[in-house]
Amino acid sequence: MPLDVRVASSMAEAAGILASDQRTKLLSGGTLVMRDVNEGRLLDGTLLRITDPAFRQMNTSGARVELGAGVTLAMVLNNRDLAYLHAVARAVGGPAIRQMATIGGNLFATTPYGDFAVALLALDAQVMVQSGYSSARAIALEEFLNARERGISGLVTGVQFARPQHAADFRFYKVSRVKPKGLSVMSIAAHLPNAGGRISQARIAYGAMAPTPVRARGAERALEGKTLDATAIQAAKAAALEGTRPATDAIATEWYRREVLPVHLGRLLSAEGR
Amino acid sequence: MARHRGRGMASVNYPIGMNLGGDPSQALIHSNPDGKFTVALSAIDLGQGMKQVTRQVAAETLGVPIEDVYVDTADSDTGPHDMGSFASRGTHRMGNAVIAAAREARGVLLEAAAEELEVNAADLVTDGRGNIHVRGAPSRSITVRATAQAAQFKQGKTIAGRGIFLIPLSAVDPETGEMNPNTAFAHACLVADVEVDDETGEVTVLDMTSAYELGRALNPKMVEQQLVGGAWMGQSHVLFETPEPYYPNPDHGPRDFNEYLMPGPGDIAPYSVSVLERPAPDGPFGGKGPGEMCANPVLPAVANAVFNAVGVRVDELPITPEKVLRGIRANGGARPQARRGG
Amino acid sequence: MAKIPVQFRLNGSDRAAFTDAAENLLTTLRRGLNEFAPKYGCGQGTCGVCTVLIDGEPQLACLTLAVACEGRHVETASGLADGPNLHALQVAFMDNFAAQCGFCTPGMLMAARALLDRNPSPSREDVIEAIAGNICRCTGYEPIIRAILAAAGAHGQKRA
Amino acid sequence: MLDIRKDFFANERDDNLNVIGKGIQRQDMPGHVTGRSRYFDDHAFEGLLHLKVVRSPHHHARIRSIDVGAAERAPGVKRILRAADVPVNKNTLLSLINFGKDDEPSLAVDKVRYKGEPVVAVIAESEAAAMAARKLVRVDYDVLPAVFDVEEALKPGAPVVNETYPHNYFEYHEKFDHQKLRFGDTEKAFGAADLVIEERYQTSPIEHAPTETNGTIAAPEQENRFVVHSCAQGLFFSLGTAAKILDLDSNRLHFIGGTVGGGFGGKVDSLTEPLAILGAMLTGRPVRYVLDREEEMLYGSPRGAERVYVKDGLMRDGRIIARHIRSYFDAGAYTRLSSYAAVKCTAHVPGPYWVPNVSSDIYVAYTNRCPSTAMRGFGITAADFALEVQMDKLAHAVNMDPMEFRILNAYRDGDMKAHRRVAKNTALIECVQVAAEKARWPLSDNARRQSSLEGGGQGERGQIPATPIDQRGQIGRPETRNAPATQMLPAGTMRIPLTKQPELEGSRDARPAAPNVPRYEPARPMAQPAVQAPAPLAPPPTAPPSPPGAAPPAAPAPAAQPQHGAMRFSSVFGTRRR
Repeated sequence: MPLDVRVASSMAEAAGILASDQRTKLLSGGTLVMRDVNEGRLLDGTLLRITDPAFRQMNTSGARVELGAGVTLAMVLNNRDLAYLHAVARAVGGPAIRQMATIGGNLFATTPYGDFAVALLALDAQVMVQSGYSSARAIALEEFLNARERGISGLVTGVQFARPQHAADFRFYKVSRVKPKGLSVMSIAAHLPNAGGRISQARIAYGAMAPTPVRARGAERALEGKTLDATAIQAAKAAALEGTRPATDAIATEWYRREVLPVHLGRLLSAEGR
Repeated sequence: MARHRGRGMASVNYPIGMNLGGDPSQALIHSNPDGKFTVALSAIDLGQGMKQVTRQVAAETLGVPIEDVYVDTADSDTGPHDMGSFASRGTHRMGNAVIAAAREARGVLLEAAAEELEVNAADLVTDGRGNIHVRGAPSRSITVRATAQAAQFKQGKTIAGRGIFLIPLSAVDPETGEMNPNTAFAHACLVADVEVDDETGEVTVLDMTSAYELGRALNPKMVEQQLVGGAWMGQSHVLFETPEPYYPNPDHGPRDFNEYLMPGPGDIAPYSVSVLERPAPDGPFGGKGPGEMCANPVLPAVANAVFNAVGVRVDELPITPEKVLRGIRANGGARPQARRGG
Repeated sequence: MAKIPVQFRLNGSDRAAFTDAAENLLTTLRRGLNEFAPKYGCGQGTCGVCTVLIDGEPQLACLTLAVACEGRHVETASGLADGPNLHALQVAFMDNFAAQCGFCTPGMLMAARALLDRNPSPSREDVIEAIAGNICRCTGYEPIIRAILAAAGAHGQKRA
Repeated sequence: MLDIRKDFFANERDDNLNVIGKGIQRQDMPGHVTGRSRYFDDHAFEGLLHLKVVRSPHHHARIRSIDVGAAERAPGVKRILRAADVPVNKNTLLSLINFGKDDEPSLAVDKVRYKGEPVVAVIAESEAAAMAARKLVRVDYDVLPAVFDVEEALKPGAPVVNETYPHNYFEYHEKFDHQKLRFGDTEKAFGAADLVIEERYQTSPIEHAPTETNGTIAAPEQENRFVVHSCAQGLFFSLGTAAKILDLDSNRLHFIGGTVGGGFGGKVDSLTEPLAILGAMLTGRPVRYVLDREEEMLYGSPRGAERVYVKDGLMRDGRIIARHIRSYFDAGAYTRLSSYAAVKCTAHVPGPYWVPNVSSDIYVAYTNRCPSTAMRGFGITAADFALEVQMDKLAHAVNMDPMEFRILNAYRDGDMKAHRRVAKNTALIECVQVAAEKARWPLSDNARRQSSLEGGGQGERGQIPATPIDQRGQIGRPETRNAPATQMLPAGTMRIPLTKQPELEGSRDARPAAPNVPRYEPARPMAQPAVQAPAPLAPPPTAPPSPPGAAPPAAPAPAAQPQHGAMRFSSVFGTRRR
C-alpha cells in the first residue's frame, strides 16, 4: 500500500476527503510533505492536491486582506499591495522554495521555521478552517496555533487580516546565523498602530521563542498608550521574555535566545534592526 | 549597542603528501598515431583540479601544446594503481609520476624524430607548439604529428611511457617520534579583520588578507580556486560548523543544510592573496599542493581577531555568538585591545 | 505498484514517463528519463542542486510531485546551451572558474538563469539573494557571484 | 583577488615554461557547465534496485535479536543483508598498508557502538519500498553505558567502546597508549623559563558536507565481474577494501569514478561500495546505495574533534624555549584513519617554529560516536588552531607584536626540527612579511630584514639535543603514565635511517630535469649522528606492574632493523593485523 495521490477540484471536496480519511494528507507547496515522503517518514496513505483556483486566490486591495492557503510566498512578493509583507516573505527560503512554499503550509511549519506565521500573528490574522462539507469558519491564528500542538482537523482554506493603516506601523525582524538566508535564531513581528503619537493595540509576535509563534504580551502592555521613546522601549525590553519558552536546537541554545531577545526587540522598536 | 573591530593573524606551514611516504602513484601515457596524447591515471578529481594539473604537467614534460593532451581518470581497468586523492598528495605524488611517464614517452618521441631527421636524439628539442627541431637549427624540424605517424607506421615504435613515484616508507621511533616525514612544506600567513557585536556576540568577518608560499603555482587560476574556497571553509569551521553543536554532548545534531550552519553568499568577506613560489626540491616543477592547508590559518586568525576586538578568548570551536557573549559577560563587558595598522 | 503516465516538455521537447504516484520530479527526470543534469543533494529542499525551471520559475525537483508537472515545461541545465553555443552564464562560469567539483553547478546555473530572465542587470545583492537557496561547498561563492554578474553584463551588451 | 610575487625566491625558479604556471581552463569545466559531467549516480541501469540500511538508535547497545521476517515479505523487497552475509565482516581501512587491527564490521554483529551504526541492509525495487521495509525490521537491544568524552574514555573503568582496543585507545608500536615526541629536555627548560603558559583548546567535529552524498552503484558485468560506479577519493583504496571485505580477487571488480561531487576527506572510508557490490552479487541485479542527506550529516564520518593542551616555556625577550603538547583525537567508535593523523600531527609539532626543547604525547581515543575520518588538513588543522591562538597569547604575555613574535621564533633553512630532521625550503618569514605589507600592519625594520635563508642551523639551532626518554603510558598499564624518565639519549642521536631517494621510474630523456629527490641532511657533526640501540624496554604488560616511581628493570634491546622501501607499516608501528 504505497502512497497514492488524489486531486480535489474544489475546497469543499478536499475538506470532505480530509474529514473522511485520516490517512489523507494535504499536499500544498510540498516543502514539508514531500520531504517526509523522500525521507521515508510518510510511506502510505494519500496525498491530496487541490486545483481549486480559490485555493490560490488573493484579495489584497481592500481594508480586509484575504489570502488563499495555497498562495505562495513568491506570489506575496510579486504583489505590490502586500509590500509591508515582502520582507517577511523574503526571509523564507531561497527563490525556488518561495515559488513552492505556501502560506497555509507555513502555519504548520514547526519551530524554528514558520516566520510568515509570526507576521500573521502580529497582524491578528484569522485562519479559515473548513471541516467536512460545512462552510469554513474563522479561527484566531493564536487559537489555531495553540490547537496545532494538539493536532488540528479540517482544511485550512486561507487567512484574513486587516491591512495595517500605515505600512510603517508593521515591522519584521529576523535573526539568523547565515546570510542572506538561514533558520531563525528568532524572528520578531510588530504591528504598532499609533493614534495621536501614542501606540494603541500593539501586537508583537515572536518566532522560535516557543514551540509555536507566540504573542509578546508583556512587551505589548509596556507599549500600550505610550509614545515609542527610549523609556517605552526600555520597558518593552524589560517585559520581552514574558510567555516565551525557547528551545535549545542546532541553531542556538535556550539561554542564548533568552539573552538576546530583549536586545533584538529593542533594535526592532528603535528601528536599528538590519 | 556597540560593534567593535578587531584584527588577528596566524602563520602556518603544511606537510605535502602522506606523511610517512610509502604512498605510490602510477601513470601511463600513450600517443595516437597523429601525436595526440592520452594520460591514464587512477587519480580522483573531487573538484581540486586533478585532471587539469596532471594534464599541464604532461604537456609541459612532453613539450607539446596543452590541447594535444587529455587525462583519462579513473577506471581501474585502464588506469594504473594510485593511493588516492587525499593528504594533498595528488599534485606532488601523481605530478611526479606523470613527469616520469611523460619523460619516457618523450624519449621515444625524440628517438623517432631523430630517425626521421637522421640526427642524434640528444640534439633535438621541442618548441611546445607541436614541432621538434635540432637545437639551434629550427629549420631542421619535424612535427610531432609526422613523428608519431612515422613511429607507428614506419618504425614500429610505441610513443608511450609509464611512471611511478614513491617516497619509501619511513619508520617512526616509538620513544622519540623520530621519522622521515614529508620533505615539501607549504607556508602561509593570514590577517583577518572582524567586527563583534557586544550585545549579541555575533562575529562578522570584514576582510581577509594573506600570503601563501606554495612552491610553484602550476595553475594560478586553480590555486586561486583552492585558496578562496578554502578561506571560506576556514571561516565556516571557526564560526559556524559542527555536527555536534554541544560536543561532547551528542544531542541536537543537524540533519540538513538549514540546521548545519555554513556561511552563505551574504557572509563572505573580501579576500586578497599574494602567492610566493619557492619550488619544492622534490615537487613536480617545484609544485607543492595548496588543497588542504588553505582553511587552516583562518581559524586562529579569526579567533585572535575576536580577542583583539572585545578581549574574549574562545578556545573551543566553533566561536558561536553564545560563547562570545558569555565571554563578554564574564569580563564585565567588551575589552577592546590595541589596533594593529590596517 | 501501478505506474502512472506523465507527460511534459523537457528542454523544449515532449517527453513521457511512468512514475509512482508520489514520485518526485527529480527521480522521474534522473531514473525515468535519464536526464542527469539536476542532481540529488538532499531531498529536503535545503541544497538547491536539483533546481530546475518549471514554466520559467525556479523550483526544486526533489520537492515537486512528478504528476503535478503534467503538461508543463521543465527546463534543466542540459537545455541551457543553444545547440553548440553556450549560454552567457555557462561562458561566464567557465571564464570565472566558478566551478570546482561541479556538482552544484547545474542548479546554480538554473537559479541564475531565473534571476537574469526576470532581472537582466542585477546588483550584487540581487545575485546573492538569487542563489541563497543553493549550497556550494567548494568555491566560497565569490567566483559564482562574479560569474553571474559578468553574464548579466554580457547579456546587456547583447541587447545593446 | 590573487597576485603572484615573482620577486621572492626568483633565483630558485626557471619561469621560462610552456604551460606550467599558466591559468589554463580546466579540462573538466565544459562538462560541469553543461551538466554533462558524469558522477557515480549519473548512470542508467535497467532493473536498478535500491539499498537502505537499518541503523542503531542507540549510542552503545548489545544486540539481543534481529527479526527480518516481516521486512523480507514486504512488497518490492528483493533481499535482506545481515552481518552473516558479509564474507569478511571486519576491517580497518589502513589494513591495506598493514597499519592497525581490523576493528569495524560492515554490518553490526553482536553490538552497536555508535548511534547510526548499520545493522541490516534492505534491498528493494524502489527507495520507497526499501524505506517501508526498513521500518519492519525488528532489532532488540540491551542498552549499554556510553562514553563521549575522550579523557573520560581513557580512565580505567570507562565503558569499553571497541573490544579490539579494550582500553579505548589506539595502540602504538605494540607498546604505548599514545605516540611520543621527545626532543631536548622540556621539563628542565620549563624550570628555566621566565614564563610558563599552559592552555587547553578544543575543536568540534566537522561534517564534510559535500553537495554529493556518499554512494555507489554496483552491477553485474559480463565475464562474471562487477562494475562499480564509485565516489571514492581513492579508487584502488576503495577497490582493495571492497575486495577484502567481499573476499574477491581485485580483478573481479571494475571500479569507475574520478569525477566526484566534493570529498574533503569524507569519501575515503568506502562505506557504500562493499554493501552495494554484495547486493549485486546476491540479487544478480544493479544495486544503488546512496546515503540520504540526514544520513550523510549524522552518520557519515566527520572530521574528529581534538582536544589539545599546549604548555610553553617563554623568555621575556620572546623566545620560546620549551613546548609540550598533549592532545586527544576523538576517533569515535572505530579507528578508520585517526591513528595516522596522530602521527602526522606528531611530525607537525611544534609548528613552523624553532624551539630547542619539544615533546608531545598524542592519543587516539575511542568514544561512542560516529567514527571520524580524514578531512582537509587532517592532523594539522586543529593543532594549528591551538598553536596559533597560543602564539597570540604568548606574544600578548611578553607584550610583543604577534607578527614580530612569529618572525622571532620562525624556523629557517638548516634548523633542526623536533622529529630530528633538518628543515629546508622554508618560507614562513617571507609569508609573514608579505601579509604584513599587504595588510598595512607595521613591522620593525629588523623584522622586515629577516630571511628564511639566513641564520638557520647556527649553533644549537642545527643540533639534536640530549634528550631524556621514558616508558610512560604502556599499553594496559595506566599506572605507568607518570613514570619517570628512564634514559638520557646523547646529543645527536638518530635511530631512524634517512629515507633513500624516491623510486622514479621512466627513463631515457631527462629533459626537463627530473624532480630532485628529498634529501635529509643529518645533524652537523657536533656529536656524530650515530644509530644507537633503542632504550631498554619495560617489561611487557603481562609482567607484574612495578610499583609507581620505581624504574622498570632493563630487558634485552632488539637491534635496530635495517630499513628499505619495501618495508611494511607493520614494522613502522608494530600493529600487524590479527
